[in-house]
Amino acid sequence: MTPHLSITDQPIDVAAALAAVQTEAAGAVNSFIGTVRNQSGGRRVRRLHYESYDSMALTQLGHVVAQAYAKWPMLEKVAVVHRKGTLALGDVAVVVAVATPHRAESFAACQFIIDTLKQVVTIWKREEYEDGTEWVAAHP
Amino acid sequence: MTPHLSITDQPIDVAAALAAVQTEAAGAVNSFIGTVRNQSGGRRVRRLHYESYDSMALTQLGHVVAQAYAKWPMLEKVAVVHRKGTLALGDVAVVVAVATPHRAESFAACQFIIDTLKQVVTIWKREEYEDGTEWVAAHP
Amino acid sequence: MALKIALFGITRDIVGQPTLELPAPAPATVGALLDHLRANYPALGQLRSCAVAVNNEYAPADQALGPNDEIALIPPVAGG
Amino acid sequence: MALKIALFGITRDIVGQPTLELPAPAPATVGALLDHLRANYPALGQLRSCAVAVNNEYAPADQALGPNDEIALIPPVAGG
Repeated sequence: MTPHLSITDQPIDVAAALAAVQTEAAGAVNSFIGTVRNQSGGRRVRRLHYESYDSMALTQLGHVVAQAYAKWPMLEKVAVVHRKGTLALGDVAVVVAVATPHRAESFAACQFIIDTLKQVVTIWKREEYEDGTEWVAAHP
Repeated sequence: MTPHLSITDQPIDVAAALAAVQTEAAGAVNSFIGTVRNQSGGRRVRRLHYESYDSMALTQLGHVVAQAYAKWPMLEKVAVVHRKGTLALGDVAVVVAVATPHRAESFAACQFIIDTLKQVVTIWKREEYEDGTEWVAAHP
Repeated sequence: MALKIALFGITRDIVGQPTLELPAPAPATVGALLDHLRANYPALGQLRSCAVAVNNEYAPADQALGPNDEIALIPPVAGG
Repeated sequence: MALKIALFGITRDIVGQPTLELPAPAPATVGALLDHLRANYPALGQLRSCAVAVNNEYAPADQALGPNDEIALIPPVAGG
């Protein structure tokens, strides 16, 4: 099944991402929603900026989802939507949704996708605090 | 935080359950949605009937969520909504949503709640096939 | 001492009614109640499990039963 | 052979521009390119990691670079 993958500078429609994976063939839908927290490493966050190298991000996301289909052949449908640009506190930054016939695999596949996305997908996060900004994870 | 727990004979509003757990303090929301599959054990399912012993179901659900808060003290918010009555193929039967500051715990807590719910919450499922009905899991 | 027992799911189908009233002298414990019901409704013995709930909690076999308790038979649950 | 390198995130801040053009003779491999850039922009060496992507794929150090390749520096990603 063609996965629903996108990177957008518009607010993410979570309901649409969930609807994209629902099917009568799969009774289990697991989803992960990442939202902007008001703090990071003890510092108050004011807002976030995500930058994306879109073409590579979508290529790598495709690889991640292909790996998930290989690991969980029962996987029915996958949707991944990542936001870019400037986000306010509470805004949805990413949604991963997967549908499988049985529930344990829905959790495992969804967790694999978000964990691997964070390792390989070319999106960068700059946090803005009261007193400056920082590229997250850039330095050891 | 008071969890949002309910058993309803009306269609489940998934967006409302997700919104109930979102908070600027928790960046990770994991949700599990169980929907009605078109087959079960190789038999074609036409529809489902859920029966609930509501007062006990809510008592037991409260215990399950309390256990989750004890196991994951970082758990911010929880919502569980279970449908009862007659459901068509594709209808949402249950939604579990949890919010935590970090993502691994959101997966673990959500999975614990749905797994434990299925063991102790007093809801019964009768599947309707082309040629009869059966109470699910009643017999060995 | 009389008991009133709520029946759900397949136990209601087996007994053929949504509640069961046992006139005094009724079984005094959860275990005795289950023995009594299984003797009268052998199909209950074929279930994967059959628990007794007292006041919305799962009750152990030695728990005493009183006329004011809300008692229910709990066949295998299948929510989710 | 000239190369054009796209810069993202902190690498763009370090270099001070969104793309970098290296005139011929440019480094012939991914590893040589990284050595060249780290020598010219020492702050790149302080990053947790700095990969090179060629045509949207992570590229190993011995991969050859050509003028038609889409090349990018990839500092530590932080999506999600």
